[in-house]
Amino acid sequence: MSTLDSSQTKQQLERATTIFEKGAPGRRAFRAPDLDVPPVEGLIPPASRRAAPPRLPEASEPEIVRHYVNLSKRNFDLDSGFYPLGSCTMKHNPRLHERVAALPGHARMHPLQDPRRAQGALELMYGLQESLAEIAGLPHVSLQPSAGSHGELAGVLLTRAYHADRGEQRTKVLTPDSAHGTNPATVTMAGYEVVKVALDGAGGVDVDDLRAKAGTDVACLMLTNPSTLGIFDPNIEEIASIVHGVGATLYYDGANLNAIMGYSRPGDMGFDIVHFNLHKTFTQPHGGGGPGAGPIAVSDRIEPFLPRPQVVRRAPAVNGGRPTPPVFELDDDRPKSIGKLRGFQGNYGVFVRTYAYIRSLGAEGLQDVSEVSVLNANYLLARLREKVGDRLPLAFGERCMHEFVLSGAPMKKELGIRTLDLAKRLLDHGFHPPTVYFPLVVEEALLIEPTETETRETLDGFADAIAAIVAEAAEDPEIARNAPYTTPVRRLDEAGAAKRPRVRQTL
Amino acid sequence: MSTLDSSQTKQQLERATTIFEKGAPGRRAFRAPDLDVPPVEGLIPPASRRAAPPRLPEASEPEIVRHYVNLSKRNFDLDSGFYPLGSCTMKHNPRLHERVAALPGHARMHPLQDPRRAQGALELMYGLQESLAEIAGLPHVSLQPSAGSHGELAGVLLTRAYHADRGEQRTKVLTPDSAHGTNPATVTMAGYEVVKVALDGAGGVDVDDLRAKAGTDVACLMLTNPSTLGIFDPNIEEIASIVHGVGATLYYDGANLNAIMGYSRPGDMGFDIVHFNLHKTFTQPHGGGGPGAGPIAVSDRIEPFLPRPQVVRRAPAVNGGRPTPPVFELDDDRPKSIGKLRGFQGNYGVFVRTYAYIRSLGAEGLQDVSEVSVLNANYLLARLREKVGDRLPLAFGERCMHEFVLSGAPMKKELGIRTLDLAKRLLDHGFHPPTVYFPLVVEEALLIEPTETETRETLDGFADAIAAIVAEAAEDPEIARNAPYTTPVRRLDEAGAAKRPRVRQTL
Amino acid sequence: MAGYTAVTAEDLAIMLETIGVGSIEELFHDAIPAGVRLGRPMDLPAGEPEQAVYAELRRLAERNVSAEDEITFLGAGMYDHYVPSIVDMLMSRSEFLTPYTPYQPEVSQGGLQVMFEYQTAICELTGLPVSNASVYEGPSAVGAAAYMAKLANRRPRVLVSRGVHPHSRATLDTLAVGYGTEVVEIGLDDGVTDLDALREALSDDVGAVILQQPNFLGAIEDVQAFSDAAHEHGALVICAADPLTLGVLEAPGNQGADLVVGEGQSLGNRLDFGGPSFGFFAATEKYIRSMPGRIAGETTDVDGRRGFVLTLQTREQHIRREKATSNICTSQALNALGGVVYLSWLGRQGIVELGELMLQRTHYAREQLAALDGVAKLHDRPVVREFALRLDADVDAVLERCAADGVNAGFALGREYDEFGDGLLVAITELRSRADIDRLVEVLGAAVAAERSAPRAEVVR
Amino acid sequence: MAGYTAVTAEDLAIMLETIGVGSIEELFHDAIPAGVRLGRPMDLPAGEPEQAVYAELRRLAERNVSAEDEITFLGAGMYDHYVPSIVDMLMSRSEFLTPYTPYQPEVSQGGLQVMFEYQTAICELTGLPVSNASVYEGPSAVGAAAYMAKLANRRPRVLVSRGVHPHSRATLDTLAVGYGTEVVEIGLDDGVTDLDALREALSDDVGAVILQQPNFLGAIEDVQAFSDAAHEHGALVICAADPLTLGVLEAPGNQGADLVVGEGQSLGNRLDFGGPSFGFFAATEKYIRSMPGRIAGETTDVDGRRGFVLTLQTREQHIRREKATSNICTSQALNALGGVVYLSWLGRQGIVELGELMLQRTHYAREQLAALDGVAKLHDRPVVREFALRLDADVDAVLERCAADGVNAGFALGREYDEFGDGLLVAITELRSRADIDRLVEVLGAAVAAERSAPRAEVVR
Ligand SMILES: Cc1ncc(COP(=O)(O)O)c(C=O)c1O
Ligand SMILES: Cc1ncc(COP(=O)(O)O)c(C=O)c1O
Repeated sequence: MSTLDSSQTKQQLERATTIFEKGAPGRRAFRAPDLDVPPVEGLIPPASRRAAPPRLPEASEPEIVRHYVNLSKRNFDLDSGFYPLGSCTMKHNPRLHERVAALPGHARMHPLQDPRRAQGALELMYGLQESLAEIAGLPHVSLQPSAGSHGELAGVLLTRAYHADRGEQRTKVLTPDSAHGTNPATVTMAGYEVVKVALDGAGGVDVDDLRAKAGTDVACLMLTNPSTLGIFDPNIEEIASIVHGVGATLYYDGANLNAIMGYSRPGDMGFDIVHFNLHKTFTQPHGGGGPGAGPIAVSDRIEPFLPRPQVVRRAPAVNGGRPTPPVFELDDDRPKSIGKLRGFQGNYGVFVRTYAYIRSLGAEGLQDVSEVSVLNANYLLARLREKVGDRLPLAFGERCMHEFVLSGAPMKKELGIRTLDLAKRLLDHGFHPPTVYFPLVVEEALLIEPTETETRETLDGFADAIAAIVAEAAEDPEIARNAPYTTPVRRLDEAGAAKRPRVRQTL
Repeated sequence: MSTLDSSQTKQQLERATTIFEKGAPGRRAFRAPDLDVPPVEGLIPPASRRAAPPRLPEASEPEIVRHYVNLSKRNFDLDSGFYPLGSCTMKHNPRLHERVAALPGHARMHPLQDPRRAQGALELMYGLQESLAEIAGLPHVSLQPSAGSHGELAGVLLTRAYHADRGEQRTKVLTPDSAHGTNPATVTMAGYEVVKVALDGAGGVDVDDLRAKAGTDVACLMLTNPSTLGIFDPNIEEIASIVHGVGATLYYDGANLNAIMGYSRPGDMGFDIVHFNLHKTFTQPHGGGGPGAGPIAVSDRIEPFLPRPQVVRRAPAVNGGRPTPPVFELDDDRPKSIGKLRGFQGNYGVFVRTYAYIRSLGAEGLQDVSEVSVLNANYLLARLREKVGDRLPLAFGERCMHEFVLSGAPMKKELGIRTLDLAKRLLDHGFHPPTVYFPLVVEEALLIEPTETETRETLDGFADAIAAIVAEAAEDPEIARNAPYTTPVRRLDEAGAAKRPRVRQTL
Repeated sequence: MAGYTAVTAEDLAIMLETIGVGSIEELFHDAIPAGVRLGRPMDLPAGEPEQAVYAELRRLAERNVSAEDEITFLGAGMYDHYVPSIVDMLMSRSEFLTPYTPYQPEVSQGGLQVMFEYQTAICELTGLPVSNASVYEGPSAVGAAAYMAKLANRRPRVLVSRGVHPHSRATLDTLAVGYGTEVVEIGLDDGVTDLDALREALSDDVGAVILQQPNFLGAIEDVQAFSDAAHEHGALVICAADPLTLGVLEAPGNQGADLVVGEGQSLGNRLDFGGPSFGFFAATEKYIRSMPGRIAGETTDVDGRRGFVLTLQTREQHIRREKATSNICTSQALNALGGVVYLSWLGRQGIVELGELMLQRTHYAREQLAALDGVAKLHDRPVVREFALRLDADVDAVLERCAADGVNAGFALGREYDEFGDGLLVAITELRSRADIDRLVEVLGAAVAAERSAPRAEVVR
Repeated sequence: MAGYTAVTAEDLAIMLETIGVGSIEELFHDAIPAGVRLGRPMDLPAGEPEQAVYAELRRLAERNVSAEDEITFLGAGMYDHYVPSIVDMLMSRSEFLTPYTPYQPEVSQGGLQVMFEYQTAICELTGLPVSNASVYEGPSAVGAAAYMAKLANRRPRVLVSRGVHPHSRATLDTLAVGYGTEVVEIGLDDGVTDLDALREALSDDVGAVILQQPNFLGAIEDVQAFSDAAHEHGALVICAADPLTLGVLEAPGNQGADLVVGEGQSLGNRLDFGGPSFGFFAATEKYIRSMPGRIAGETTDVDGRRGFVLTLQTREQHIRREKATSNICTSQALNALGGVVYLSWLGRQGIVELGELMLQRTHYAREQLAALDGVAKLHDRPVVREFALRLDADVDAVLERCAADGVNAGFALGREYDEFGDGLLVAITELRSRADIDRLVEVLGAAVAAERSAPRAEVVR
C-alpha cells in the first residue's frame, strides 16, 4: 500500500497559510450600499485622513468560508470529544442557549436603550441575580465582571473599598499555594501584597499557618473551594472564623462551584464575596478562550460598594386597584460604589445563556449536576487507581469532589516519561489531555475534571487510554516522548517562538 | 517515529458505530412537558395501541451531538474543498440564505395559513415566479415541483394534458443519448415510450436522426442544453423547428442553466417547458442529497395545464382614491390543471433562498455567474489539455460552456488506470472527483464543472493534482488502482452490499 | 451588485490568454447561435448588498402571520412542533449541508451512515424491514407507492380512502394519469373508511388499497381489517402514516401494511410554509428491489472496515434509465437527517411520552370544545392528535373572529370536503398547552355565539 | 427537570460499587462538614423542558425594543452594524465555539492561527507592530493600558481626556484606585481635547495620556499633536479608537500613539445589550513583554511545519502569578474570531468604502438636523460616524416623542455630561439609509417643535 506520503496525514501535509496569504488584489466579499446622499469632499482634514487602505485580506466570500472552515478542523473541540481539562469544567454546551441568545430582541439590543424599553433584558438580569444569590447563599449580586479574574479584581477592589470606608489601611491578601494564578495576579493589580498560606498534609489550608499569618494587616483571604486539588476544605468553618476574627474579608474563588450546588454555599461558609465562572459552571461555551462572565455575589457588608449600575426592581405600583407589573431599573446612584469595571452592563449574551440553563435545570437539575460531576470524578479516579494507581497516584486523600489531581512523579521516575509526554500521547488517542503542571503544589500534576455530562463509557475509554500509554511507556518511553504523531502539527518550538516573537504577519 | 498504527489515520482506526449502538437503556435527551390535563385511560382501542415502545436510540443530548458532529467529519463538503461534480453545479452556498430562511416568519409558517395572513410568502413566490420567467424567457411559472426530476415529470404530464386537450394520443418522447437518467425514467413514469436520438460528431443532436424520428406520434423532445457534454447545441433553432413541425412539445432540462443566464433563454429557443434546479443554479445547498426544488416555466400553450394552486396577483384595488397594495392569492380554480404534484405549495424554504440569491445578484450578477462559470470551465480545460491532453482528451470540440467531458480511454489504455482510479486517487489529494462514467456516450467519462465561485488558484491546484496522478500512474499504476488511502474508509464492497443488502440495523 | 465570483483583472487576463480568446463574450458568441442570443440585459431588479437582501426578506417574513405570532391549531398534514436546537445546529453544519448525494462513498461516510440510521429508525417506527433514504414529501410518497404497486403487480386500479389527505389523493390522481392507473375512492362512514364499501370495491384488478393512519379527520383507522380485506384479493396495502403518532399507535407494518409511507415534517422539520420536509417510504422485504429512491446499505472496505454505500442502485434512473423503478434523483437527505436527529433526541421513551401528551390534550380539547353551544364532534372515533368538529355557524367567519383574537382555530374542512362545509379540523401538539386550549375554547365559543346571534350577512367577495 | 447528564440506574450501581460507596450522598457527606451543608433544596424555579425555556426567553426578548424594532441612531460606544451571515456561521461552528483556551497547541492550530490573523489585522488597522489576542472590551482595555503604562514607567499619574468614553473613564477610575495611579481629567474645548490644558497638566510625573479617536462627541482628535506633547514628557500615549473608522482615519500608531486600544464590537459583533464583544490592545515593539493577555506567535514543529503557539507566556498569571503583567485569563477569543472574519469580509477596499459611506451620510444627517429650528451643532469639528447636537427643548422629552414614532434619536448627553444637558449624540452606520435619516429629521424636527410650543410640564417622577 502506498499513499501520498505514508508517514503524514492530509492535514500534516498542508502548509498552514493565513487569510492574508490567500485571495488576490481586488477580490472582495463585501459590497457597500450605494451612496445615497450628495457626496462632499474633504470631510476629514488631510492630516487625519488615512493615506492608503489598511492591508486587510482581499478574498471572495467562498474563499473566506473555506479558509475558516478548514482552520476550524485544526481544532479539537468539546462537541467532538472528551475534554477533561481540570478547573475548566468542560461540560456540554447546550445549543438551546445559542438559539435564544441569537433572538434579535436579545442580540440586537443596544446597551444604552432606555431602560423602559429594555424591560426584558433587565428582568432577565434581575432574575439571574436572584438565582445566583440563592446558589451562592449571598444576598447581593453584580453581573458586571467579564470573567473569573475580572470578578476577582472586583472582589479585591470591593475589599479595599470596604476597609477604606472603615478607615482601615490593610496591605496583605492571603492565598494558599494551590491557588490559580489569577488570584495572586489580581492581588497585585489591586495594590496588595500576596502572602502565601501553606497547605496541610491533606491538601487543605494549613490552619496553623493561616492563624500565624492572619493579622490585622490582612485585608482578605482568597480561597478556592473545593480547591484546585478537588478537595473540599474540611476546616472551612475554622478558616472562616480565623479570617473574620481579624476583620478581613473572605473571597471565594467559585471556579469549582460545579461540585457543590445544592449541597453547600459560600455564603453559608462565611464568605463575603464569591465569583461565578458562567463559562464553567453555567455552560457558556469557552469559544477557544472566551467570552465568559464572572458575576460576583456578596454579603450585606460588601453590598454598598458594588459596581454601578445595579439592576433593581421597583415594587409594583398599585394603579387604580390593578397592580402594574414590576419595573426594572438600572441604579447608577450608588455613592459608595467602586464604580465601573467595564462598559455598559456586562456580558449580557452570556447572561442569556446562563439564565436559560438555570431555567432548564432548576434546583433539582443543578443539584444533579453536582452529584454527577462528583460521581463521575470519583468513578474515573477509581478506574485509574485500579489501572495505574502506582504510576499515577492521587496527590492527596482517597476521594475527590468534581476533579482530582494525580502526580506523574512515579511515572517519570520509573518509566521515564513526563506528564507532558503522557498528555501529548493522549492526543493520539483522540482525547484532550487534562490540565497539566497545575496546581503547582503537586509534582508533575495532572488535574482531571470529567464533568457531569460525560458517559461512563467515555470515562472507561479514557482510563483505558491512560493505561495503554503507561503500558506502552514501560515498553518504549520514546513513543510518548515524541508524541503526538497524528495531530495537524506535532510538538512545537515554544522556546523559539518566545525568543524571536513573530506575533503578526509581515504584509 | 512510531504512531498508534502508522499505516492508518485516526478516523480509519475508529470502527463506525451507529447511534443505535450508543447510549444505554434509560438515557434520554428529551423531557416531556408536564401533563396539564386530567389523564384519561383507554383513549386508544387496545388493537390499535402500540404494545412496546419503538426501539429508538436512548442517548443523552451530549452523546447525540458528539455522534453526529463526528459523523459529519466523515463527509467531504463544499465549504471545505473543491467539488467539481459535473452537472451538479456545486457553487458556493451563501449563508445569508440560511439566515433569512430561518426567520420565523418564513420557517414557522404553516402552509395552510389563510392567504390573507400569508401575503409575505405569496409575494415572495410571485416575485420568484416573475424572475424565473424572465430568466427562462417563458411567461408562466409553477414553483411546485420538488426537484429536477419532479419538474421533468410535471413537464411530461403537462405535455400529455396538452395533447389530450387537443384530442391527440401520442406515445413517444425523444431524448438524446447524452440525457441524464432522470429524463428516460420520467418518460416511463409518465406512460410514454422513450425513443433515443443519436448525437452527431460534434456532440450535438444528430439533426437527421431527429428528423427521421420526429413523427406525429411524438409527444415531446426532452433536451438538455448546454448538454451534459457542456456543449450548446449549435442547431438548436433547427431542432426546435423540426419538433414544432410535428406538433410535439419541447422540454428543456434546465440543469445547466448556470451556463447561459443573460445570454440565451429556453423560451427564445422555442422551448415550451423548462425546469430549474434551484439546488444547482440558485445555490440551495445540496444537503447530501436534497432538498431541492424544480420549478418549471412554460409557454402560453402549456399554461392552462399548470399544477394547482398557482400564486396570482390581484390588481391593486383603488380604495377611496388611495391605491391599496396588491393582494396575492392561491388560485386553485384551474379547470384544465394536471392537478397536484405534491402537498401544499412546494419547497418554500428553497424559494426563500433562491429569492434572496436573485435579489443579491440581480441581472448583472446572474450574467456574471454564467460568464465566470464558462470562463472557469474553459480555463480549467485549457490547463488540463496543456498538462494531460493526450491522456485525457476532451470528448468533443475545442471549447465548452460551464462544464466539459474528458475521456479517460487513452489513459486506461496507455497507463492501465481507469477513470474510477483517477477519481479515487483525487480523494487523496483533497479534491472531490468530477462526475464519472456520465454521460454514457463518452468512454471512461469525466464530467468536470468547476462553477463560477472557484478561484483560479483552486483550478490550477486541481489541474496539478490530475497531472500528478497521471504522472504517478505512468510510474506505478497500482497506486491509483488501490486508492484512496487517506479517507475514513477505503474502497467499499458495493457488489457485496447489493447482493445481501443490509439496509437497516438489527435491533 | 453582490456576487460570489473571484476573478480579478489579472486573473481575467491570464485566463483569457490561457484559453486563447480575447474576451469572455467570445466564448459565448462562438457557442450560441446569434438567433437565440438574448442581446439585452435581463429585466430583473438590480443586485443588492447582503444587508439590503436581509432587510427585504425580513419585510416579507413580517407580512406573514406565523405560528410564532398566534396560537395555532392548524394541522391537516403539517404540525407546529418544537424543533430542538440540536437539529438546527446539525443540519446547518457545512459537512451535512453542502455535499451532494454521496456518489463517492469513501468521503461520504457521514451522510451514508445517517441514511442507514434513518432507515433503521423508519423501519422500527413503521414495523417494516426496508426503508429508503427519503422521498420528496408525503403526498408524492403516496403517488410513488401506487406506482411501485403498479410495477409490482401490473394491476390497473387502486382504491383510495377518502380519509387520505386531500393533497395525497390529488397527487395520486395527477401521477396515476401518467402511469395509467385508475383511482377509485372509498368513502367514509362516521369518520373512518367505509370497510363495507372497500370490500365491495375490491377485486383481483385492484393493485393496491390506500389508507391513512390517523386519517385526515384525525380518526384512528382499523388498519388490520383493511389489510385483511385487501390481501384476500392480493392487493397491496399502502398506509400513509403520521410518524409522530407511532409511539402510541401500533406500527402499520404489524397490521398487514405492505408499504408505509408519509410526510416526515412532524419529525423535527420546520413548517417552512409547506416544505422542504421529507417523505418516508418503507416496505416489506419483498419490495426491496422495487423501491424508489436512494437506499444506503452496510458493507466493508478493502481493509475490512465497516462502511456504508448507496446500494441496489440498479433500481435507479442513473443506471437503469427508462427501466428504473422511479425517476427520483435529488430527494430530501438533509431533512431526513433532521428526522433521525429528532428521533434520537426524542428517544425510545420520549416518543411514547410525547404521543401520550398529545393524546391526552387532544382528548381534553375535543371534549371541552364539543361541550360548547353550537359545536359538536364531527365523528366520535378515537383520535390521537387531531379531531374534527361541526360548527353551527359559518366556519370562515368563525375562523376570522378567532384570528382577530390571536387564535388560529384550525382548518376549515369545507376547503377540501364539500360534505363537511361546517367542519373544523383542530390539531394539538406539545406546544399547545392546556392554557392555549382553554383560550381556544373561550375564543371559539365566543366566535360561534357571535356568529349565531349575528344576522347572517351577505357574502361579499 | 431537564438535564444533560447520562447516568442510568445500571451506571449508578456500577459506579458506586467501583468507587466503593453506597450512595452519591455519601461522597458529599464524607467531604462537606455538616455545619456548612445546605440541608434543603435550593429555592429556584423548577426546571423546564427546552420548549418552555425557549418560550420564556422569547417572552423576555419581546419585552425589549431592539434595533430590529425601531430606526435607531443610538451609538455612544456600540453601534448597530450589519453582522454578515458568515460571521455567525463561523462563530457557531463547534470547532470554534466549544474549545478552551489553546493550551495544547497541537490540537488548537485553528484557534491559534485565528489569533495570529486577528493580531495581524489589528496591527494593520492601528499602525502598531504588536497586538494581543483580545481583552474583555473597550473601557477595561483603557484601564488595562494605564496599568501597563504604570508597569512600564512607574509614574504616579495619568491624564485622560474628557472626550474619552465616560465608561472608559469610570473604569479607569475604578481600576486606578487598585494599582494606585492618580487620574486627572483634561477638559474639552469646542468638541475636542483642550491641548493647552493638556500641555499644562503634563509633567515628568505623568505616565500616560489617554485620548479617544473619534472622541465621545464624534469629533476627530489631533492625535499627532497630542502625542508630540506627551512624548516631550516621556509619557505614553494611549489612544482608544473605533476600529471601523480606521479605513478613513489615519492609524493612531502612525500619529505617535504607543498603545492603541478599544472596543471591537463594531467589527462584526452583535450589540448583545453590551456584550460579549472584545477589546483590542496594540502596542509598539517596546512593550511586547509588558502586554496583558494571550498572544499567539508563529513557530515550527519538530518536523519543520509552520505552526502557532501561545507565546510570551512568562508575562501571564499562570506562569508569573503575582508578578504577571495582568490577571487576565479567559478573554474574548470567539468575539475576536468574529472580528477577523468581519475584517476579511470587509476587505482592504471595503473598510474604506464603508468608512466613506458613514462619513458622507453622517455629514448629510448632521447638516440636515442642524438646519432644523431649535437644533444646532454642539461643535463644528470634523466627524466620521457620530456627532453631537444641542436641542432647544428637553432632550428626554424629545427622545420620548421620537420613540413613539419608532425612531430612537440617539443618546442624551446629559446622562453623562452635566455641561451638555441639552446635548444629543447621533450615530450613523451603513444600516441607516438616507430615508432613515430623513425620517429622523422629520420626527426630531416635529418633536422639538412640539416641545418648544408645549407649556413646560412639571417633571413627574
Ligand atoms: C480556580 C480558578 N480561578 C480562577 C480562574 C480564572 O477564571 P477566568 O479564566 O474566567 O478569568 C480559573 C480559570 O481557569 C480557575 O480555574
Ligand atoms: C442534466 C440533469 N437533469 C436532471 C437532473 C435531475 O435533477 P434532480 O436531481 O434535481 O431531480 C440532473 C441532476 O443531476 C441533471 O444533471
